[in-house]
Amino acid sequence: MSIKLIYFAWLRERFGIGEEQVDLPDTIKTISDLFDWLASRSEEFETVMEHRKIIQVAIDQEHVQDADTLIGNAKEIAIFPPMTGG
Amino acid sequence: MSIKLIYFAWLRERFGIGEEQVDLPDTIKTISDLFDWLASRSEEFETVMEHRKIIQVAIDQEHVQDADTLIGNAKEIAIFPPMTGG
Amino acid sequence: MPTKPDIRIQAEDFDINAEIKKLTQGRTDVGAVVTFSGLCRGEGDTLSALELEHYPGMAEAEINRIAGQAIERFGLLGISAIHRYGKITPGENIVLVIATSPHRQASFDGANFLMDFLKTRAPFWKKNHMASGDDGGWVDAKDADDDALGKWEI
Amino acid sequence: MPTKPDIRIQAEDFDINAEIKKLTQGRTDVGAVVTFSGLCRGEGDTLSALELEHYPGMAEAEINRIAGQAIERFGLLGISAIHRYGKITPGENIVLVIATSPHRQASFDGANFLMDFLKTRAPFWKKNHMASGDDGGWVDAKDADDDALGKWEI
Repeated sequence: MSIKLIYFAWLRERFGIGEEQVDLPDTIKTISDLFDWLASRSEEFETVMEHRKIIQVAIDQEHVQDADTLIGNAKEIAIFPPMTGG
Repeated sequence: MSIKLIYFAWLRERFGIGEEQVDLPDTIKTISDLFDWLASRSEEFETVMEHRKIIQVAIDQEHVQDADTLIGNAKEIAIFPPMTGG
Repeated sequence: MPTKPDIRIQAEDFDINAEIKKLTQGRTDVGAVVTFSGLCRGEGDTLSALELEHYPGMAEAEINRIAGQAIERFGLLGISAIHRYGKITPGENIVLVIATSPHRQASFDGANFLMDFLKTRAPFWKKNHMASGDDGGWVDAKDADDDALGKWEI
Repeated sequence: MPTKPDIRIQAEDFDINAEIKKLTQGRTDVGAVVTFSGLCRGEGDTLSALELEHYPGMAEAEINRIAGQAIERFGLLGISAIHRYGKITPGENIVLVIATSPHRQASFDGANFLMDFLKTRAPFWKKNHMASGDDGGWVDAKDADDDALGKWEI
């Protein structure tokens, strides 16, 4: 499945990219699966994914709290640190 | 003792004056005494003083809550209904 | 330099941008600015104006005193209050309070506190002028406003 | 006519007087206007700028959603929010929230509620640029801000 991944703030800086279009293996069903898959891609991703407890996710611009949330037919998944607006 | 009395809002309207300089008898020691004395001056003052429970007082521009407060050497006593600013 | 409240009682309207600027310009320690402005409502077009009477001298002194308490209590960097008097028509400004602080909650609390005070403890009185020409009488003090003041435990 | 939030994410500064006017002009039912503006602090001249990054699309949608909740919950007559992005130097505005209502507490609560949300749940991130030229890193989320949101029981 082809999906757009978007990274913000220090995740963007660490990965060296703001977004990418990736082909996810069919075995990746949940956000937790996605994190494992990202960690397997490179040392940089692996290091960042050690912080997965604080990393936030939005599926198609909807904030999700649970790592077991299904990705389904999402077109866009954003991954970012805790928000610091205002 | 000569003292300035100031009236606001509907008290001013009912009394028909905004302020007056009066000579208080020496027997008038407290705010409560002053209310009694005012009530004795005319029917209009008597009617207004029936509402003395809600009437507010400031002695020399300091708000006082207790009718037993001594007037002392005050120069100015203001009498007014509950405040409705803001 | 200790913060001093800026309190004015005036017939004229006020300019919120200009008042904010007085509290923020040339400094970089202010992180939060809360303004409250109170406007005259038309009460469904039944009201033609409010007339505001005040006790000159005491009004400034009392607001100044409580604004000083707000600075202490909430750690404000600045506080201003402007209260108008005279005839004010629906849609017009009546009162402005501005509080500034490093972080947001202090400014919210400072402005809210001073407004609760102004409603019940500052020597101002409002008279209704009705669109019908009738005497609308003097505005009654609201128990809800007294209760609001109670939340600050002063 | 139901009240709709007015939400903007922009690089430019905002004009508070003009934004208040949009919510009050030509109507006489507004009795209370609360504005909150958040400014960039200099942190004792150690900071040269904040850089604000956001998630376009999601930022507007999320603020709009919560602003709608604020209207319902507090009975607001209007609500606006402007959040800037890009580089912002000490003393400059970052964010503006305005709430209007017939009586004062609703406006205070509406603006306070939306600000607590913006601090912790709107997709914005702040990076420090230091006066020394050092990389100041990304601003950490504050537990106190999460706690503040807790007071609304949402």
